[in-house]
Order: sequence, then C-alpha cells, then structure tokens
Amino acid sequence: MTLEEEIVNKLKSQFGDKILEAKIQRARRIFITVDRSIYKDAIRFLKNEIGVTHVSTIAGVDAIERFEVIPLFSYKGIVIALRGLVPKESPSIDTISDVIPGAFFYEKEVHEMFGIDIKGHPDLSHLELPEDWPEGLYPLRKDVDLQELFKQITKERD
Amino acid sequence: MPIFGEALRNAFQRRATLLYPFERRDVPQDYRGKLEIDYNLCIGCGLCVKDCPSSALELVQMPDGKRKPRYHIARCTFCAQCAESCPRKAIKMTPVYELATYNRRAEVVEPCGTSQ
Amino acid sequence: MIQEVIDILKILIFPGFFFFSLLGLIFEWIDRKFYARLQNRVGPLYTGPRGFFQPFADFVKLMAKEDVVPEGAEKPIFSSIPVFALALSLFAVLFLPVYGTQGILSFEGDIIVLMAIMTLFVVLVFLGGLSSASRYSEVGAERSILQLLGYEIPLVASVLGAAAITIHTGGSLSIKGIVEAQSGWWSILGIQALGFAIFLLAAQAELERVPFDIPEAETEIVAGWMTEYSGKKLALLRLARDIELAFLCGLGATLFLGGPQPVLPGILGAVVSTILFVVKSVIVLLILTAIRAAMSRLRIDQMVNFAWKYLMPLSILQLFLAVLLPHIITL
Amino acid sequence: MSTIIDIPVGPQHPALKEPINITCYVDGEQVIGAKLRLGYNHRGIEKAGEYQSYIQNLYIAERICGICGIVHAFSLAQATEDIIGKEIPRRADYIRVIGLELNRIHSHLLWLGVAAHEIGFDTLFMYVWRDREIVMDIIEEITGNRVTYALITIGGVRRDIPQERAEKLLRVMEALEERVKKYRRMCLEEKTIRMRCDGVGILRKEDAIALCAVGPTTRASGVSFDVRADDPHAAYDEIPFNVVTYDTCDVTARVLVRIDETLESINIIKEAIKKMPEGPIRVRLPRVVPAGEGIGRTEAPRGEVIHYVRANGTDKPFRWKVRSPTLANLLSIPVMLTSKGDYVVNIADVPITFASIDPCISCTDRAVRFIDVSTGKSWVWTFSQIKRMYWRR
Repeated sequence: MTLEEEIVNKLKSQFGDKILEAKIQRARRIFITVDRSIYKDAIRFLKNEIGVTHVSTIAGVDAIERFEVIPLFSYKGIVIALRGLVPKESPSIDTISDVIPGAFFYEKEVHEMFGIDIKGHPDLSHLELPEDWPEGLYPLRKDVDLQELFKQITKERD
Repeated sequence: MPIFGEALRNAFQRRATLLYPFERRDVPQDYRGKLEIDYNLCIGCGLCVKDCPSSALELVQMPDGKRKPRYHIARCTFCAQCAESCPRKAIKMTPVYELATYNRRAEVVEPCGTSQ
Repeated sequence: MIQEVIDILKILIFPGFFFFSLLGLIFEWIDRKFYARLQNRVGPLYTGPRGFFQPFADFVKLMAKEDVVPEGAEKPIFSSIPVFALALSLFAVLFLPVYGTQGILSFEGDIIVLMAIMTLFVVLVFLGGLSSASRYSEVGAERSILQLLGYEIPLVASVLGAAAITIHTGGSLSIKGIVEAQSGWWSILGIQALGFAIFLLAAQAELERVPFDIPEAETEIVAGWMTEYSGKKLALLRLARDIELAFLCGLGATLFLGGPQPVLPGILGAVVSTILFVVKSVIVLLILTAIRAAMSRLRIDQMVNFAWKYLMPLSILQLFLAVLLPHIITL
Repeated sequence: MSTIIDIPVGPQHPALKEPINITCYVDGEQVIGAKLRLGYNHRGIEKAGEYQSYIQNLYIAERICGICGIVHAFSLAQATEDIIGKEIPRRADYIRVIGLELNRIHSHLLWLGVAAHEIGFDTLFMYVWRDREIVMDIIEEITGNRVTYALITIGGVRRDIPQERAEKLLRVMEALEERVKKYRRMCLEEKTIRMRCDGVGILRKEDAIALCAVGPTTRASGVSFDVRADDPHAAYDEIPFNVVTYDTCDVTARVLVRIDETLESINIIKEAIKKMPEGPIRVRLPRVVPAGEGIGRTEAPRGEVIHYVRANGTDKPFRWKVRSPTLANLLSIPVMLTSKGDYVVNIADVPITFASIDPCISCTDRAVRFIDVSTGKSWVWTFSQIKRMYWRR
C-alpha cells in the first residue's frame, strides 16, 4: 500500500462518512473533501497522527453554489488538499492557525478575498488590500465582476 | 583577506562596465525583440490577437474590408506567443530592442501592404 | 601692508581655503575613481576628462536643488550646522604645512588644537542629527557619539606617537616640530608603522567611511544624521566632508610620511614641496580607499568592542614604542 | 529611562528595495519587536487570471516575479498538464530543468550581491553582479530574453537547446563554478562578513517547522525540505543532487546554503545536458482544459512555489491560486527580529536579516505613514487622500 492510500485510509477510518470524497489524482497528489464540522478535527488528526506540519497555502474557491477552503498540506512530498465546504449562507470556518501557526497569513488572505469568517483567528485585518478598501467588497468572489470592481474602486477614490 | 588580492587584480583588469549608448553588445541569434508582421502573409485570422497576453495586438478593419492586426510596441511584452500562434508564420521577432521613442504615434505600427 | 595682503591671500587662496576646497573635490574624484577601479567599474566618466569634474558638477547641482527643512526640526541649529562644518574644516586645514615645514597657523601645541577640532566635527554631526527631527538622524547621531568613544583615544594616541619622535630634537607638540624631526631620517615609518595603521583606521572612522560608516549606514538608517539635509545645506556638508578628507589625508602624510620636506630653497622648492605633500596625501587616500573597498560595515557594538579591545591597547603599545625606540636606537 | 521609538523600514528605504513596511520597535540600538505591513504592490493577478486564457496566463505568471519568473510559468503549466492528464516529452522535462536551474543560479547570485550590499560590502556586491551577467547572457542566448524567458508552454517547452548551445552552456558553467567557489571562500574567510552574519537572524528549527518556512530559509535551519527531492517533477527524478542543509540557523547558514545550492545547480545543469534524450520538445494540447483541479509545485530559488488551478471545461481557469515562497517566509521575520534573552537584534541587523529570506514582494502581493511631530499622532495616508492633496495644489 502506498503512503497516499495509507493516509486516505487512516482518515476514512477515523472520520467515516464525514469524508465526502477522497481521490488520489496521481502519485503524491491527494484531494480530500470533508464536511465543515470535522474540518479542524481532520487537520488536527493529520498533524498529530500522521505528522503533517507544513501547510503550503490555503486556496479559497468561490464555486458558485458554495465556497471551498482548500488548505494544501505538504507531507513527505505528498500534497494533501483538504477541501472544507462552506455554504454561502453562513460563510465561516474554524481557524487552523492554532494547530499550524504557518497558516496565519493564508487565512487572513482567504478572509479578505472571499469574506469567509475565520472563527478564532486572532487578527483578521487586511493583509494585502489597502486600508480604504470598501467594506464588504470581496474581490475574488465570482459575483464581483472585473469591470464593476474597477468602477467601485475608482468611485470610492474620487 | 582574499578580497584584497582580488580587488588589486581587478584594478588592473579591463572594466566590466559596458558604456551602453556608446558601446553595444551583439544580441544573440534568436533574440526576441520588436515584432515584424508580414502583412502580405497575414490572413487576418486573429489568433495572435486572441493569444496576446498584453493586448499589444488589435484587429483593425482595412479599407479593403480585410482585418489585420495593429501592433502597439509599448504594450508588447515580447513573449513571441503570437509568432507561435500564427498559422501562416507571418509574425517574426527581430533583434531590434531600442524601442523607446519621444513620439507616441511612433509606438503604434499600423497595418499596411494589403493592397498588393 | 604688503605682508598683510599676502597673508590674507595665503588664507584665502593658497595654501588656504581655495586650494583645499579644490584638493578636497579632487580627492573625492580620486577616491571614487579608485574605488570603482577596485570593483572593476569605471566610476565617474562623462563630466570632464574621465569624469574629473564630477564632484564639481555634484556640488553645483546640489546648490541649485530645492532646500527642504523638516517641519519639526530645530531650525536655527539645523540650518547652521553645514556652515559650521565647512568653517571648521576650513579652519583645520590652515594648520597643515603645504609647502614648508609649517602651516599658515602654527604654534607650539597646535596638534592638541587639531585633536579638539576633530572631536568638534563629531559634536556638529551629533547636533545636526539630533536637530533633524527624524528617527534615522537621531539614531545616526547617537551612533556617531558612540563611535567617537571608540576611536578618539586611539587617534590621539597615534598622533601623540608621531609627536614622540621629536623627543631627540628637543620635544615639541607642534606640526612644525614633527615635520622638522622627520627631515633627517626616513626610517620613521619603521617605528611608526603601527601608529600609522591605527591613524588610518581612526581616520576612516572620523570620516565615516566603510568599515566605520556606521553613523550614516545607508542600508540601515538611510543616510543617518544627514538624512534630512538637502539642497545647499547638503552641498556645503559634502564640501566640508571632502575638505575633511583632504585634511585627514594631509595630516596622515604630515605626521607619518614626512610631509612637505623642504628639499630646495626658493619658489621652486616650494613647488616641489607642494607636489611632495599632495603625492603623499594621495598615497594615504589610496590606502583609505582600499580599506573601504575590502571590508563590510561593522555593527556599532562590534566597532566599539574592536576599538577598545584591540585598537586601544595597540595604540598605547605604539605610544610606548614611539617613545622608547628612538632612545634604544641612539643608545 | 528608556523610550521606545518605532523605526519604519520601507516601503521606501535604501535597504529595502521592496514595497513592504516593517516597523521596528527600537530601544536604543536594540530591536524589541517588529510588525509587517504588506499590500503595497497587490496587483490582483489571481482575479485577472480568471479572465484570460491559460496561454495568456502563462505569460502573466512569468511576470509575477521578475527574478524567478520561470518557476511560476512552470508551476502553472504543470498544474494544467495534471488536469489534462497528459505526459510531456522527456526532452522537454530536461530543458525545463535547465531553465529552472539557470534561474536559480542567477537568483542566488543576485541575492548574494544584495546581501553583501546590506552589510556594506559593496565590492563583493559588484563582483557577484558582474559574474551574474555571465548567467544572464547565456539565458538570453538560450531563451531569447534576459529576464522573462517565455520558455515554458503548456505541453512542453518552446525552444530547443541545440548541440552547440549546450556545449557553450557547459563551458560557461565550468567558468562560473570556479567563480562561485571563489566567492564561497571569500564569504567564509572575510572577517568582517563573518562578524556581521554569524549568530544574526536566528530562526530555530522548531520555529522554521511551525511557521512553515520554505526554501533556503528553512534549509539553513536544518530542515531538509526541498520540493525537487521530495516531490520530483520534470526530470529531477533522474538527476542526482544533494539537498544542502546547514544547522547554525543564522544568516551565515543562509549564505552558505545559497552558495552551495548554486554549485549544486551547476552540477545539475551539467548532468542534465549529458543525459538529455533526443526527441520532440512539446506536445500540442487542446486550448480547452477539461474540468478538474491540479496542483503545480516546484522549488523556486526562494523556496516552494505552489499553484492551485481549478478548471471548468473552458479555455480560462475558474480559479488560479498562486503562493510564492516569500509569503511563507515572511512569518518568520518577526521571530528573527525580536530580541529574546541572550539573542540581541541590533538595528544594524535588520536589513541583512530581512534580506536573508530573499524577500520578493512583487511575488507576494499602497499607503504612506505620516507622523505629525507636534502632536505625535501618526496616520496612514490612503491613495484617495494623496490624490485629493494633489488636486488641491
């Protein structure tokens, strides 16, 4: 059994049907979809039981019908993408920066770009956007059009 | 202090500085410089315009009804994707790299040569 | 009457203010050019033959630039510092012998006055930095004083070591005495090598050049105490710096390399002596530039540490040597 | 009595030619804390990428970073190829490796020069940059441009390396190896360099792991983390090389890691030229990428680069996420810049410490801080306020 399969099996036996989907795309690439309720537990499990310490980044995706928060973990060369599903009605997810401190900036970025509330994050101020950025305008959301974004920023400034 | 020896040796070497506007270095053979569009070969398919990452190429209507790309030098990033995308190989990269100009109009290359 | 006019001309033109201003700018050019050559670059190139007029051009350009005084600055102090700095450095050069054994100003104990002037430079730097109301300037000012604590005593000791060779000619604390004492024997560098080395390092610190450019460390605190100076003020400050450079090179040449020894009598002799003086100063300058090229900037704590741990004992050692060795040789 | 003053370093500062602001809280000469502010250079590339085709994005990706552009193009191409699920020709893999390693050599030499400048050693800076030109020239010859290579395309590479160029490349590498060895000796033996680098900017191993540092920064703290070795992509699985680690955790270790890596890269290039198979250099892939997701990852000169691409069956990516190594390393900056117990950080150490992670803010992502001296109030001027001021004048 390869290491990839082992990781998937361990997660499945721990969380059962809360793991919505697990796919090994190719060697060293694992995509796992989990329910929001076990998102943080799964990451804690990854850290304590398997030994994952490195988070490469957290990719936020606005998948029209829902948000996805995808931390990409790196473990012995394997990229583990652990997708947490976030419904649009209540965009919030637990912080993981207390489990893996390296996720601090990435969570801030997800927050300011998608407006997903990161519960328990110590500092959700702007990371990259300027101070006078319009409140409630989250640039990477799909319903924010590029032209509209441009108009709104310039309007705000004049 | 190994740097002392090195420094003294360098003091008597030829300078490494290239006095640019007065001395020029040859550019290599396949250098990606200013685009050259052969408007006789061009069929106006617009693939180059579609692939250009910086909108340096723009399709314009010619008097004879054909569409040909107009080339904005100042926007060009010299990636040569258009040269690659062109099905008729009408676009070539030339080794011309001194493209700064005082004249804004000089940075736009209008399509021509379609009447032939 | 004629004597007075000659004296005034001496102070104003040669070998006084004008000569040394010119020398300072030329020295800056030599410094930049040689530094560039050591780095395999060309340095100033286009202004004049081989960029010779670059320092002049820089001066003229800065004079024409807008002069900004920060809002929070102590204006009177801030504005007067460049003038004082220039005045002080021009005053200092009057002590240097250029074509004879003595400068325009010469009296017993003038070396002590020179030491005091060199310390005053740092006081000006400190005041200039502190009155700028900028954090960078403030840090730079603090650093300059800290640095002074490090190099001042070795500097004084090395100068006193140079004065010690006058013991067998009767003992003197004047530049005139030192130059005259060096006329007979050229072995001075043998005994004085250590003192000369210490003097060079201390001069480097006084001039705030690598490795001791700590008060104006570009990559750390922008331009240190000079950060807020601009326009005319900066031009004057830079001119003062250049004259100070020429002054310290000249002082090194005078104290340790024999200075302008009167080899021939008359006008011709004066010309030869002047050339001798300039050549010797340039030698000192080239050594200073080479030091600048071969080292990286130290940290302030390392600098002070280095000065007290090594420079200080060495300077005292060389003082002993300078006092004792002539006796041993002549025994 | 001691007062704590804050010294702003950046976004306009001669030591930091990067648009980032570090506010250092200083007590005398000692730094007791540091705060970072990013975003002076946010260009919205990720959003722009959603409106452009994959091919166009390739060139935008290359312009994410002017120094290590090729790694971003590579990562995007790799992610896209993963989604399509098609292998690329082996020769293309080798040419990609050569491109990536040339990029690494030039970036590391550039960094060494900058580091020398930060500690006031301009002579070394000039020498290193002079010799970096050798690499730039050979890059120009191979790819057609000095900085943006436009070498990598989705499905392979755009230019072949013919025999005579490969031979020339080998010759250049020989000459360069000698130079780099000389610089290694200089950095080890020059007393003043060692004085400024030893024991400065300490990042302990456990901190490096916890803060997810990448690249030379983490390898200088004794963590063996190199994407080329762990997750072999392109032709790295066939080329033997060492992962350079040092465990003194300070700036010296980072200098040595980078110099040794440069030497290692020279060896990789030599090996790659030797092993390079004949064959095509690219496969034509469709413009429309099927729905799916892919991850592109490579070791940039500064550390791990990761691109996440989501495709939705059109010729434009649905989501393109880029993480450049500097963002991962920035978190360790406040740790390195905080005096703690015996570990003292001086103001003089700030530039070299910050430079030691090889920051590249343009990869990573506007405001000016003003202080009214009469009231001691400080505020940040926003773009709109500055614009208004401008119009009033």
